[in-house]
Amino acid sequence: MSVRERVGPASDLLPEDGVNALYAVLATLLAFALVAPLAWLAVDAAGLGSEALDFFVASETLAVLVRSVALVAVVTAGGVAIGVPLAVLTVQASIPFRRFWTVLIALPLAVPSYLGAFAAISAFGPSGPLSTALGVPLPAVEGFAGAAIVLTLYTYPYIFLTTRASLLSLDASLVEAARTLNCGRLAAFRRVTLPQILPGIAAGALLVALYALADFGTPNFMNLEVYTQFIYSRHRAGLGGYAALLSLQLLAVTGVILAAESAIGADDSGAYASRGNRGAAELDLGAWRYPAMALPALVATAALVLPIGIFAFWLLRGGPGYEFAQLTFSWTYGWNSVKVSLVAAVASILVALPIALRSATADSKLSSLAARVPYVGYATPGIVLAIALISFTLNAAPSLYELGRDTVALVVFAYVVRFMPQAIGSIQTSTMQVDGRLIEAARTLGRSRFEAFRAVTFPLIVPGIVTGAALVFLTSMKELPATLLLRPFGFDTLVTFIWRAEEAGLYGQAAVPAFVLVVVSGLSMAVLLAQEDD
Amino acid sequence: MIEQTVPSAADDRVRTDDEHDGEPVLNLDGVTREFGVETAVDELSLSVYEGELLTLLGPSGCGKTTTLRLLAGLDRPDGGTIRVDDDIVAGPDRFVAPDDRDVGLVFQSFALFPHLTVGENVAFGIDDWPADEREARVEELLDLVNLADYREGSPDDLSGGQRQRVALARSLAPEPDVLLLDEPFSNLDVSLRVEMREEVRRIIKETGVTAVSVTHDQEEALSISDRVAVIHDGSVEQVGRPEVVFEQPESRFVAEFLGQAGFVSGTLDDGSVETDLGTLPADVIEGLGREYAGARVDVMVRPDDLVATPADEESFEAAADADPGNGEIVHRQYTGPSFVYQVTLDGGDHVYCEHNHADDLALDQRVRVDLRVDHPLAWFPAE
Amino acid sequence: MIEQTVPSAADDRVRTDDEHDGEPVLNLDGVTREFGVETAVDELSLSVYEGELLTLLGPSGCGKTTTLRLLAGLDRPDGGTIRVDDDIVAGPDRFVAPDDRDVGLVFQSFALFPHLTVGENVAFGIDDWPADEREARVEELLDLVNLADYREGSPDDLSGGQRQRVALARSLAPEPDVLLLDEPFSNLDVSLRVEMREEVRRIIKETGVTAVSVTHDQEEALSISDRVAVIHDGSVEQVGRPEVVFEQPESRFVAEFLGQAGFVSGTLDDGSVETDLGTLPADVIEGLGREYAGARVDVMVRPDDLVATPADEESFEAAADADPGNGEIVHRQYTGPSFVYQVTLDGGDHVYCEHNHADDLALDQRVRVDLRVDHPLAWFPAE
Amino acid sequence: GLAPGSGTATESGDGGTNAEIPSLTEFRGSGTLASGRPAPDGTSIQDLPDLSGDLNLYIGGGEGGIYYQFVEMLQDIYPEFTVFSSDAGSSSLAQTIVDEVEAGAAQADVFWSIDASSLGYVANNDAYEPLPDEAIESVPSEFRGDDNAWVGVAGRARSVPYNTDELSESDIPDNVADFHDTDALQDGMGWAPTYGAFKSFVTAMRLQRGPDIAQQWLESMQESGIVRRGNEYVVSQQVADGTLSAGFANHYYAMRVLNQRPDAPIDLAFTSGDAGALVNVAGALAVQGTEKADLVANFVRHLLSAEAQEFFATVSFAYPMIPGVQPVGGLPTVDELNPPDIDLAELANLQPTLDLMREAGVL
Ligand SMILES: Nc1ncnc2c1ncn2[C@@H]1O[C@H](COP(=O)(O)OP(=O)(O)OP(=O)(O)O)[C@@H](O)[C@H]1O
Ligand SMILES: Nc1ncnc2c1ncn2[C@@H]1O[C@H](COP(=O)(O)OP(=O)(O)OP(=O)(O)O)[C@@H](O)[C@H]1O
Ligand SMILES: [Mg+2]
Ligand SMILES: [Mg+2]
Repeated sequence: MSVRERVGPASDLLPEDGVNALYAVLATLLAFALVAPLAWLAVDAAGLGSEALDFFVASETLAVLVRSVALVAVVTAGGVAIGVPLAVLTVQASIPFRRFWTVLIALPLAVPSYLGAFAAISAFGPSGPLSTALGVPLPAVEGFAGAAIVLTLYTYPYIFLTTRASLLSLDASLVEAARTLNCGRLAAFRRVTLPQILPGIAAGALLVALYALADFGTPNFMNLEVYTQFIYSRHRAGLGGYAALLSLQLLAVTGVILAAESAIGADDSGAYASRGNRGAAELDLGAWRYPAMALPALVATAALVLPIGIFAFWLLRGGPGYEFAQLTFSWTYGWNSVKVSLVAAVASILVALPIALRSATADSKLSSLAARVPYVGYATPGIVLAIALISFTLNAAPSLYELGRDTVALVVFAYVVRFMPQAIGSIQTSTMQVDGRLIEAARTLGRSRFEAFRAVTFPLIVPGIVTGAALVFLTSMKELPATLLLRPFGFDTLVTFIWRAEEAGLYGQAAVPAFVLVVVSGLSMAVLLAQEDD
Repeated sequence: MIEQTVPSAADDRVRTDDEHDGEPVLNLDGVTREFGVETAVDELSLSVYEGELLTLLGPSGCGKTTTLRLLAGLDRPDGGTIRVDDDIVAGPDRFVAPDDRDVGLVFQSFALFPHLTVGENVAFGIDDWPADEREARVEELLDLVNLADYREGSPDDLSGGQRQRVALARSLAPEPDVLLLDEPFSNLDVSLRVEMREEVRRIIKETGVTAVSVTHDQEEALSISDRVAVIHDGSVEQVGRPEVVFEQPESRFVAEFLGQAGFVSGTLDDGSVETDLGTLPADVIEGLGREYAGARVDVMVRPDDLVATPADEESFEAAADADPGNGEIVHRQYTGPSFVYQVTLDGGDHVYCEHNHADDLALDQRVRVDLRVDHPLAWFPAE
Repeated sequence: MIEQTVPSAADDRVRTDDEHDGEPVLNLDGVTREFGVETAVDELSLSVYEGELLTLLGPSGCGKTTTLRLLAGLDRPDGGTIRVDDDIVAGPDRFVAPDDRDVGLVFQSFALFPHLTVGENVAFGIDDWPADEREARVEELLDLVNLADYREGSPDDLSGGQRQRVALARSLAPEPDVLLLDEPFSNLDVSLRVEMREEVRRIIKETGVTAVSVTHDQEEALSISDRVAVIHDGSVEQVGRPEVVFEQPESRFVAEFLGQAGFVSGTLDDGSVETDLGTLPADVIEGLGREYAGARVDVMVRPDDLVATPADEESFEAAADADPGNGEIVHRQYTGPSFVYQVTLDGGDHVYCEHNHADDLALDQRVRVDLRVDHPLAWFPAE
Repeated sequence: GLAPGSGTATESGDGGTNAEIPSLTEFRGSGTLASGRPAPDGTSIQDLPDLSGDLNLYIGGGEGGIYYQFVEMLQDIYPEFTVFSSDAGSSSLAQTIVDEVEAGAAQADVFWSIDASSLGYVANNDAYEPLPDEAIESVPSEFRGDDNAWVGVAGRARSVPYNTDELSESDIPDNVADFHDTDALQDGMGWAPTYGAFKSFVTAMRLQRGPDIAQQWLESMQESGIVRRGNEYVVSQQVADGTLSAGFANHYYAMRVLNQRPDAPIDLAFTSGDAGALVNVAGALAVQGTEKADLVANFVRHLLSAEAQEFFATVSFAYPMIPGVQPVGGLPTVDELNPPDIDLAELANLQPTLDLMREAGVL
């Protein structure tokens, strides 16, 4: 008697119990296979024995816990505060150059947040170039506030993109109904639109929260000791067991966040069918549409123009580096980035589709678990994942490892493990918005379960798939720690090059690849988003 | 309403369900479907025979749509079995998927594919036909539903009635063995509705399709169906040919649901019943034999069975032959061709009289209502 | 169909639109709405007066829903102006948002909020009322639509008719000044429909609400409306009181749309028209004066204006007084209370005759059709 | 010795090369610091055997980026020689190497780390092949691993940049322990405690003197009015500007300042034998299981050649590891430095350091 039985995608998508169970088991196995390497952590941690417990409740461990959770909370709230209004503005309002803004606003996702952090640190501060240029001393950006600001700026696009997808499939007649019931624009938004897009917002917020939890670079630059720093320093100190233990603790926090999200997102509120009466819910801003452009412009300036500007400034003016050293930039780095990211995006969609469909169409605990388990991979810091992956494959199947080092297979696998959950969320949300009667109609018109999926469900969830692919692509483009450790010899990408330049103090030389990264990502975004238009 | 506890007229009738000698194409046997505490379909049994058009008629929420969904295989019964051509398609341990049933369904909510054009929607069920035949079929059907010009448009841009027509065309295209239609004409204007239902009937007859349609419109049910099944609270209350169901309702519910029905009550006494409409001899009342002597009965009178004439003005009342009338008009409804007057008889019973629109009687006017029938009247034990 | 090029009956009539002396509450003046090449609403002008219930009646796709959307402010006209209480709410350079219009709308597709319960849906428009009044109001309205038990349920779990009733209750709750109803009863069974429309009418009258309703059901339009506006291809073809529109249609379109209309043709000659139904004196034909002498006219006859009697059997044909009849039954439709026979007259004209169900004539039977009217007949210039 | 600007092709001598060797200037940076330097002493690439074959190289981050350039130069010199490299954080690579070796699936032949602790980690886990004595004997023993496990190829020294207008070298005590008591240094110093190298410096102090003394020292320094800056480049800049009179920083930051502003009044002082004189090194080792031990040894010899050392000294301002090559800016040569006697590999254990720094309130 759940809503889904009626309007959610027909649960009879898989009518025979046998097939049903088989499918559930397969999806679950797949989900677990993806995170299996992480089980290695438990083996590592087990070596600690009883010390583990003391360590668990030590005051410094608790302090890190509190700090990490606070950072997650603030960044998530900030992401919602920026992402949702921007989505509404670009989907429903008539601001000029909508498409341009849409691409631009999504782009910060392609900028590695540590670059942003680095630029922010360098640009601000009483003696930074911005202060010099403006002639007023600006405060330094660092610590908790600094990390929160930077992380928010580079993660809000998650919420922007998922909210946008929800808004696109919103049934416009519902807002109209609210308006005729004397709701003003705001009230209609609050009372009708918001509850409908809540699952979308929650899906994005989940990604933001887990990103904030798992990010290493930003807190590192901002000198904020959160889980990742803590794990890293233990790890460096050769305390692998403690590092593993902390990683497990981090995964426990992940579990709590997942549970919180499922309380919002997987509640039946996600199952709203939309009649697909698209595009009519216009938010008419009148003359306000020009000033309204200030919001996306401001965000884009802070998140894109600032870092690229800082790097360009160093390129032209000479940074705090060794100006004689030269790293040779090659366009193949760009091509390599695009190549692995595309493969990862396609692979992620292939893996995410069955899991997401399964959990969107069935009410079984198993399938919703299968959809959530992979988030563990996403929440795992890249470095931890890479190390776990290396020890796992080395111990379980060294030849597999060697194959991985000869090809990009390990890198792609790591991308899939880390980023595929992004696709699960968006595919799941859009699948739940497909009116189950459409699938039923296809079935009564003689289409098998699979054909009905191909002819009806699939075309209707394309926006979700595209969003998912875009998320995976963009985040793969910028992934650093796992790429560094898992790529074959001699395989460089834009980010590894940026990293090298930056590590070497050749900040100016990071400007070109950073710019290329943003442009290439922007172009691919434009291509992806173009497919959403019928 | 406890009906039939006293044996009534109905028992003497031929069971219309037995009129068919062929094997049923569709058979529902004790089918039940529950939603939580709500029993949408309650031990419903029904047979549909080859080539016939059976209409499910019943009040909103009585389980019509649910029954169709069970037949189509979109929902599983909680109990009972469904057979198609004698094969069990849904039962305790068998369930045949919708696409393996060759059953077409027109959805009450249309369920058009928003990502396809109107033409592609219609072609959806016949995509395995050769391209030219398919094209021709789509064109034919769009012509049929007067939407040839909208072929390339999106269903989102259509009006309510246009969507309904596309849904109809889409389900007709593959000529399924069994066609289920859920309120297929509810958004169509009267002329289009007549046109469409004639067409559906023609297609059904020509292709030998068996059809089950749902409607809330009793005129539609009576005029196009081979048989009508009146559903009440999830089970079949009466099933039979339209005339039988209309003229010989087996329960007060059926009587009232199929059209405005008035009742006059009285006690069978000495071969006749004394009512507000005067003395009715028992033999104008269907199957009311002597054996019921002394029973209090309600005799059903339809609007067309009665004629109301203005009573003489009160000023004439004194006159010896002045007719004081036997009731008063309490409501009048204009329907175009006719007026339907609701009259409260002096004894308290309510009846309806249908008159040509030319006979314009005023509200509150006193009238004399006379019975003018040439067919036996139905009766029910008094409540 | 070129009508009215020859002056016709219609010109002599009182323009029913002038019957109102008050200021209109709603006024549409030359309103146009185009979707690409399609003109959904085409220079439509219409006034709606305080407290009245006006019904838009017209074929599927004629622009009824679009007109309501324009009135509600959900869509902007491409031309013309819309006034509410003499204030322009939509015009070349003014547009008032829907929430500032105090206009309620029942959507053809219901548009219930899936994230709210049935009760919350109904309460949506009155959330600024004090809690206890709101509760009471919701209860009252759910009782009204027979859904009190479903208050805590989700609209997704309702049947089609139940959803429609929730939509109706939701729009009635805030008692808007102007209520727009788009096919509000299309999914309801007849008794519920009658009940609901009586109720809507009562509310409208009691609260002095002005209402515009859309229906495809001409009987509904005629029976509940104060005035009916017949829409054709995006503009008003005729507007007036139900009887006037039904009995004195100004165009053949209106005549045919409002009910089965047959036409017999002939030439006015010597004060009478010779038709397949015999000689009709000009004075039974509305406003057909001598000035039209020599004009070829089509006289409209409604099913209830005609009586068909079986012609004598062919075997009797030889007999001198045997009646060979004047037509043949080509179609018969059972509607419950009556049969409607379609007769092709010997001259080739088609007419419909409505008979009590007791008069059961067979298909293909020869009949004599006689005119039996006491009101003037409408006519149109022959096509 | 090599004469600046000489070079070009030479006849093959014994063990010499027939490859085209670029002139020394090609190996030098082009700034003021690089000009007018004496020709470096040491083995020239010319005198080393040719490199040929493929080499898989794990190369750590940090200045590793700059070292890349040198690897590219080598590949240009020897067309038969190809390096397949993979760069990542040194400690991650160290861990990877150990894991790989344990699983018998070593991927790399050489590990070029930018810090000694990573080298130490690999060494302590027995994942190395000892380097031949001849290859590394030119490097002072403090900068070589036990058992020839690894060899330093470039160093970075902790130093005390000071403003030459305000202080003279004699104002700087010989021992960091005395800084907070020194009048000249009151209220004029700066540090960047969040910077990794500073943490290593405190770690060294902790290892040498114990955590309590290290913590006390940090507290005393704060009492003496030391100010905090975001990174050591800023500290060095501000010393040059006169905003600070002295500070704690890696030596090369002052070089970078000087490189941009040759007249800046900044110079470096070094303490002696304590954490303040810590020299951390980038170094190389042969990964256990490599089938190219000879090539690796030869490669390492190239890294220690006069040209390579000149390159590291002038391009990345690193401390050369052979006495024959001068560091830039008139700094003492590597054998004149007096680094503390600690195992560089232990610098990796950062956590106790972070704890005491936090206790002391500097983090
Ligand atoms: N958004 C739209 N885009 C394009 N055409 C449209 C759109 N909305 C309506 N139309 C067209 O305008 C015409 C009028 O539509 P409207 O919905 O007003 O009809 P209607 O009178 O309500 O019909 P029905 O009784 O079938 O609901 C139709 O032909 C329809 O196809
Ligand atoms: N998925 C569901 N969950 C809960 N209750 C349901 C569900 N589907 C139907 N019902 C209930 O079952 C009953 C029968 O519903 P059904 O849709 O079959 O009615 P119907 O006869 O088609 O009515 P209508 O003429 O109004 O469309 C209704 O009371 C409805 O509320
Ligand atoms: Mg229904
Ligand atoms: Mg409509």
